[in-house]
Amino acid sequence: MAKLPIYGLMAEFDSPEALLEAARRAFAAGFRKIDAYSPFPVDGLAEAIGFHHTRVPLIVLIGGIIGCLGGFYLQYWVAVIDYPINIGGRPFNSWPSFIPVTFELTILIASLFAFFGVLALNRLPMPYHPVFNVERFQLASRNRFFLCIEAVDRNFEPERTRRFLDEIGSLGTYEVES
Amino acid sequence: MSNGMDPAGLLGIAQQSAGGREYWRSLEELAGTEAFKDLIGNHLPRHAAAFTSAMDRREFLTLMGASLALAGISGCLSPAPAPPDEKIVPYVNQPEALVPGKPLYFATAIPVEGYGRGVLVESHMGRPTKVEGNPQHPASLGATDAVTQASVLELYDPDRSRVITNAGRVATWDAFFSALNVELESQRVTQGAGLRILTETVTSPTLAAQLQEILRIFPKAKWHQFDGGGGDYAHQGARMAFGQPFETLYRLEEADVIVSLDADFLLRSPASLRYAREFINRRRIPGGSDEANRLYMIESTFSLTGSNADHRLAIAPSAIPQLARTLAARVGVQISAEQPAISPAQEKWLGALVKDLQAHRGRSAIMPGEYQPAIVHALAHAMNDALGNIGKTVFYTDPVAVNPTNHAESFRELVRDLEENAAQVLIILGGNPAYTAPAELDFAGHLVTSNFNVHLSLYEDETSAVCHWHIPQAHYLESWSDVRAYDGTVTIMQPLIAPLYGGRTAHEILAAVAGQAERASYEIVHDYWRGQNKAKNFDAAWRTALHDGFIAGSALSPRNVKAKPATSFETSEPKRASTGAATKNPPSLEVIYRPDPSIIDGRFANNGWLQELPKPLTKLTWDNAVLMSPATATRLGLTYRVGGTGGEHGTIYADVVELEYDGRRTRGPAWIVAGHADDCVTIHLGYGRRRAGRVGTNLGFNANILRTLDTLWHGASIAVRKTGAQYALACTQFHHLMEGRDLVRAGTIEQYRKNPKFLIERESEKEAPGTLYPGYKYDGYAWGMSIDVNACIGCNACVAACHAENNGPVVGKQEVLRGREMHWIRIDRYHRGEPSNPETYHQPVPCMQCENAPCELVCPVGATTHSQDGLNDMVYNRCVGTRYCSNNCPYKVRRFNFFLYSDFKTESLKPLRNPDVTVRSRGVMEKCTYCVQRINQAKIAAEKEDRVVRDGEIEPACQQACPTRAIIFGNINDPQSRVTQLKTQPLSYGLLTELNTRPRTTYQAKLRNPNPEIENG
Amino acid sequence: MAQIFHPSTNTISRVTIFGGLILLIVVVTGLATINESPYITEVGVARTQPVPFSHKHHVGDDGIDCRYCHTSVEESSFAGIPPTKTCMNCHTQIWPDSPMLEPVRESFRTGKSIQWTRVHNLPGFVYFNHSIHVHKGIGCATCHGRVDRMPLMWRENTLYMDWCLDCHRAPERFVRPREYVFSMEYQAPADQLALGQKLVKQYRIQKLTSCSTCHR
Amino acid sequence: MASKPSDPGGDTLPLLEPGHTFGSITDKISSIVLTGRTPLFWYITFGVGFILVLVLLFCITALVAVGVGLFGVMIPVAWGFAIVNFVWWIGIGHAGTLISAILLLLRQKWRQSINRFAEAMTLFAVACAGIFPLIHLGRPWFFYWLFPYPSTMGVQPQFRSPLVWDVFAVSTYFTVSLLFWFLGLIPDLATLRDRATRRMPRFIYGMLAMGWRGSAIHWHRYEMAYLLLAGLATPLVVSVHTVVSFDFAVALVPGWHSTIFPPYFVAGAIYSGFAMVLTIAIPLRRLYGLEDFITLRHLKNMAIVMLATGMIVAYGYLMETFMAWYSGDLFEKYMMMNRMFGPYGWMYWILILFNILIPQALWIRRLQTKPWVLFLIAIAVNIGMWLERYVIVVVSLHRDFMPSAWGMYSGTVFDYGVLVGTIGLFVALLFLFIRLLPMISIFEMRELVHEEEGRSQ
Repeated sequence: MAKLPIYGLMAEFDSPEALLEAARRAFAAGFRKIDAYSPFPVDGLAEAIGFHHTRVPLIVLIGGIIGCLGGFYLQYWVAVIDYPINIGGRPFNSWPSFIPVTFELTILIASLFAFFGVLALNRLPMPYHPVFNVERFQLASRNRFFLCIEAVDRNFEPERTRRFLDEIGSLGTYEVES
Repeated sequence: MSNGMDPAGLLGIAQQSAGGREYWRSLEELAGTEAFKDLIGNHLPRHAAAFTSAMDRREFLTLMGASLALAGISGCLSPAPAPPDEKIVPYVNQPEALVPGKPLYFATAIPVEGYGRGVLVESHMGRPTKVEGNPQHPASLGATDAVTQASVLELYDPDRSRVITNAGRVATWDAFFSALNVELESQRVTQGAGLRILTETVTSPTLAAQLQEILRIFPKAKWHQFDGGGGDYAHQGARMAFGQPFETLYRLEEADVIVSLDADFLLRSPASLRYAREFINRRRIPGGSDEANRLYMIESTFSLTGSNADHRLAIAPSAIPQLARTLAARVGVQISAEQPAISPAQEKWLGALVKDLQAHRGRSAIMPGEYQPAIVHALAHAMNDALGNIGKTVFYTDPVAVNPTNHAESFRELVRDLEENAAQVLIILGGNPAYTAPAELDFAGHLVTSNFNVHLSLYEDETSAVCHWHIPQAHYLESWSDVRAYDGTVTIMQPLIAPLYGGRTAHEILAAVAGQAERASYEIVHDYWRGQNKAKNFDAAWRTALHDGFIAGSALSPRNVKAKPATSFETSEPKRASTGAATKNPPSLEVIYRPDPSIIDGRFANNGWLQELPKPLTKLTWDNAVLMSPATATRLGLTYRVGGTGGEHGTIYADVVELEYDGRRTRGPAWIVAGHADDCVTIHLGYGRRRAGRVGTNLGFNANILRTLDTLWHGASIAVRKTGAQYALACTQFHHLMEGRDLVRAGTIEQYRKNPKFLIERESEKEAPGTLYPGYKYDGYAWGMSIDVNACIGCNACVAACHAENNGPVVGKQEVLRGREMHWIRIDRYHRGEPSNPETYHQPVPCMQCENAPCELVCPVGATTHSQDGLNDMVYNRCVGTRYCSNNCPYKVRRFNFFLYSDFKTESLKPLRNPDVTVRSRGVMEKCTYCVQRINQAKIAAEKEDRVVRDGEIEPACQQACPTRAIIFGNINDPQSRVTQLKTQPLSYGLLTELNTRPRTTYQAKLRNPNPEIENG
Repeated sequence: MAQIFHPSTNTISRVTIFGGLILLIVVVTGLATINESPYITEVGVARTQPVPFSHKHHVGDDGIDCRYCHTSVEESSFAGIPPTKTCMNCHTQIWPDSPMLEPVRESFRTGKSIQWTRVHNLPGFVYFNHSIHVHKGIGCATCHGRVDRMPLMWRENTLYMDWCLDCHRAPERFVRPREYVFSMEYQAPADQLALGQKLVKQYRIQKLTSCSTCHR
Repeated sequence: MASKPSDPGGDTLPLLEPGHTFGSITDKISSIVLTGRTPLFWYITFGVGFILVLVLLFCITALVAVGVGLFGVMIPVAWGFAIVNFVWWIGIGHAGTLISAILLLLRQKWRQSINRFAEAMTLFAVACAGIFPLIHLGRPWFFYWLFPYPSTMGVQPQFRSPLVWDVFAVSTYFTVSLLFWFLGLIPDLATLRDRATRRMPRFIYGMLAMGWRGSAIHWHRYEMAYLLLAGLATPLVVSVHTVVSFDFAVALVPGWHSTIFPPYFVAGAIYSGFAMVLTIAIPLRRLYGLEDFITLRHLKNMAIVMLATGMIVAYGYLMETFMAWYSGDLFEKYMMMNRMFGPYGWMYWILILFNILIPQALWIRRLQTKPWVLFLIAIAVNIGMWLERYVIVVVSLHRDFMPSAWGMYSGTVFDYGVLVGTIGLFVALLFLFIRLLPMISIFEMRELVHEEEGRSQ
């Protein structure tokens, strides 16, 4: 996309309720390219800005299945296919003995998928981000709540948007330069 | 693997050994290392300072294990292929008979206390590595004892003396010879009045001839005999009874009732291996014999034989002659002296015994103990005569020992001559009198009076230290010589290897005395027999003799004898030392001295294998102790404490007592032995050595300090004081109760006759343990073993043999104290009944080779797995050392290398290693493999002939050594094999089968044959 | 607050993450390759010897049978390294004074062995038996390669355990008729498997993969 | 302490002392890390820990150089301190995961101020535990043979062995705990990044925070992932000590071969874990003045959990004894008698005292809120649980089936050296963590504040 002069406009709030309310209204006003920032997870905030379903569970499920099947096959291959050898008179495929490792690998792979999955979906790591340009934003990790309408939004129009943000109770509205 | 050696090859060896050098080089080439060559060259012996800290000793003891570079030093050290530039060193001229990589077997004999035992020695590329029994030899019958097994370690012992010394300085043979000649010149004048020769018991015909020759040259010279073990009461007894010093032989296979008057014939006899076999052959039930024999033992200390007796009477040593007299009277020997009354208990016992004897006239045997006074021997002869046993179970031949004399008197005379300065030239051939002789004589002190004395011995020992000259003796595996067995059978001893340390034989010394310095023993022996030989073709005869390991028909023929009336001798009391009045406080007891079961009179003190061998009954290692009965211990207020480390399988803290006899004192730990006679203590000789070598020096305490010539074996009134100190003894099995577990199943023959299955009708067998898993099919071979507890006498031969065959390391006392000894097969000893007179069981426990092996299941790296033959393989090089397998082994037969126990440094020990067995490194588990190396060799041999392995073709080391054939190995898939037959017998049972381990090693239950009259009522 | 990081860090951080993964894979496979390479296995590396003895010449050109020198190969675990005497049998006549052979003559004079560099060397805990392999129809060349084409001896195979197992698991792929065991020219027929299975039956060859077959 | 609870021990005890705002909490907690000066007691404790770490390193070097024989292990007792310590440490680790994962699933708010350092504790405990299986090997340098990898030997691990299960369980446990812990840290790292004034901390925390900016959508995915990880960690934590118990239950040694082991081991693990959390939390809240966040309510709840798990453990002991008698099995019976009255009997009775009797004091509500009482009980339980493992491992082995092979075991200086060494390592790591990272989860505390406000309005 064409390089825009600014990344967007950011409004500051002092309570999760205020932010939630503002987010709802911004969404209702037809803004779509918006994001809300809070020092702790606020229920319904994501939904308020139109984010409903996440693919994290699916990723974890896939990881689990890979771990489970792979884990068992590894042991089966070792004990039955690669070098079948009589261990204490037990059958080559003593599947009950293979359960613990299968289980552990299921957990392991699933967890790895969960962790790296969420990072990937969140596009992290991303040490640099335009929002950090806003001086007050460092309070986003303390006790302040921010709503950012990005310049790429169809309805974004600097002056009007700024006025809109002030209307919905922004304690201060800042330009986020990109 | 019988004597697989053809005369041609043998001749080859003979020639080489005569010349020596080539043979030797082949060895050197094989080891191919600088260090090894050094060792061979004349270098000053490295006199190691006596190790102070225990850790050092352990460090050094790792030396006493053994391995050759070829046997894989890289062993478990590196998983990668061996270093890039390893050298491979071929012969220059390859000996005819030798196929690289294949062992050869040569027949010779090991002289133990003068008497010979036929052996076959396994030789790898010129290195003797293992000694086996010679099946054709009457004194061996294919079996060996622990000492024989360990003798090969003695051969390579780096502590053996390596150079001739004169007053401690290195000298040469020529220097010695000239010095000797100077003395002999002066002796010639006096016809050798000042010449004395001191030997141990001599049976060698060649040596005898040489001695006669010398006595001819020097008519006034004297030949003395003193044997650390001997005492020679047997011959005196015979003299008493028959007027001649006959040798007494027994044919135990013919005896239904055996009465042993303190005769430990299963362990301490030149014929022990044969006697053990004959004794047990009559007890194999169900076996050939219908009637089992019955053994009555009358003794003071608890001997191995006693532990195998059906009835034991433990009485003080002083009481034995009296009891013998009483017994003699009861069996119809003319006894004039009136019989003192005896206790009702003994009365009952004796009554039953006499009845039994009378019932078996001509089928019984009275055996007097080697250490009993002559009178007891004489009485025994009289009894055998009275019972008509002579010629049936008891035989007499001319003495095997040359010129049997009373060693005590002979030695006393020598010391007197030294005192009176009558003995100027003294030649000591073997033995170690400065240590073994009673301290009262101060032999060492008197030696200085003689102006020339020389000591020939394997080690620079206590005697060498006080002699002017010391000459390294050639080990029997390095020597040409000859020796007679208990029955007179002659073996011509041939060397397996040229003397490692340039040792000389007694023959060579005597030749020198006779003025022929450069005669090699090969010539001497060869010429002697050429002289003896009447037959035309001597060379053929000679070769056959060497090949067979004995001269056929050289056994002495029985003489028919008649005992003199007992009245002529029965009153003659054995001389007893006039000792300080028997005091009550401190309590004074009778004392019994006996050679140590493992190291005898100390001659094997530097032998790590024997030191670490648990003594048959006490299971002590590395120490001797003051043995006494529980009652006596209580009376003296002596106790013990089970150590917190090692505990029952390692450390026992015993009270130290001070012993005083005739003002001479020493201290030693007290050890309580169930079944020991009350009010007397037993002390084993051979310990407290001061110059034994790095292994044997300063172990235990020296009993010879207390001994006197009159009380060589028994003494009255020794004072025993509790000191309050405690001493840590290394004991491998202190817990001797079975805690109600049927590990050893025992009953009587009576019970068996009533119901042969009486021992296996137990809960554990009733419902066969089920399993979810389908069984594993073993088509082809399925190796198994059956051990007959009934036949095991607990002699330790199997333990030593296993150690020798499988390159077992020696870990040292400190590690045994921690419970870390490394024997792959152990002999568990259990007691039952009241402590004063318990029943004893010996149970050899190797790996059970379980089909459902618990150890395999838990190994994370698959280092122990099952083979197609159902063996429980242990792969050292895969082992990471979790030790989980050992925890999960119900039989606790696995052994772990907690430290680097095997020696990878000492060059002289490397040739000893069995090249077919990996030398285990630090951090790996190991265990009995059923001697898988032998199994594989047999299988390969069979495959190459496109046949199957024959039954009995494979003998594990333990089976091969066993004197009583208690261990049988074979293929349990073959219904005809002996092991299968045994396993189907009603007495066959498995250990802990309720755990569903399905052990391949099973046992035959123990059957006693008690006299009902004594047993019940 | 001002930005702590320059925009490029975003790319850098991601690159490092994936780069790390890739590096790991590279290192592991690299080590594996080195372990299989002649650097470790010495496969195909001709070893210098005190005497530059050429199997190519003696076997290939002169056509001397393996067993002339390696005498015990049929009866013992150890094939046998010829004693100096064996060399001298011929070399007293042929090249009796070639300088190249001086070490041999010296050894024969002094009785000091020639110290050959070992080429086929197993770890000490591996017990290999030549005689049984030869008896069961495994050709010399199967393991030692075309010795008749080696001027100086080198190792043809890794002697790694998995290499041994290859044959022990499926001997039919390698056995040959006994009469060809010592032949260098023998070519496996097109129907080796068929032949192999036949021979396996005929020679009663077992598939021995028990540990104690080689480790004791 | 600020609060005056009317009814001691009642649920009216607050999870968070009143008067805290988002800001105050954030500053209070992050200041511990960001403040320039380090308190003296930190240096002292860390110093001691560090010295003990040196002891540990010395012992390990000696063991590898000379041999595992430096330990007291022998035949029949081939496992000693090393395995005892291993089980003990793993057990301690469990409380962390339990608090952070299970209590999360159970929506227990009181977890929030203790889960962070409880998780850290897990990591460090597992790290300590991980040392032992390695150094007790006869040939530690071949440890990698326990992992499947393409080897020229063509040989792989033997997956029927509980030790292989251990390898997988413990390594999985460590990895998952690490991910879980780090995921929880990310938002707080962002906070530190924003609070930090000096350049270096800002850079480092910034890197670790990976540019976290608290976006609503991120939070949404984040919570989902966090929840799922908790869901995975919960069965994992149960499985880990189950597998550890298999090391014994699968073997046939009397005293090991018992079906009750898995549940009883897990309970024991949680028991000792909570004891350890208390042992750490009680001094810390005092030293760092965190009484407002780690309140008596937390201590009380943990005390109650300890009481509960303690009773399960007691039941375990009871059942073992009962089964030994009820089975009628000769070996089992003897094992029990020997455990109680044998040479090691005194240990058994001390452990009964420390694990069962002393903790009964927790029935008294007043004591549930007495920090120093809890502290002492926690210490007792820590020791008791160590002894329990000693009794299980050593006392079962020293007299099993063959009386001829019975023996005695005792630890050597190296056994003790490694034990204290790992304790030192644990302390050192913990204090490094306290100094460098927020020991209480800041963003979760903010949530708490928010909810408290919600309740108060």
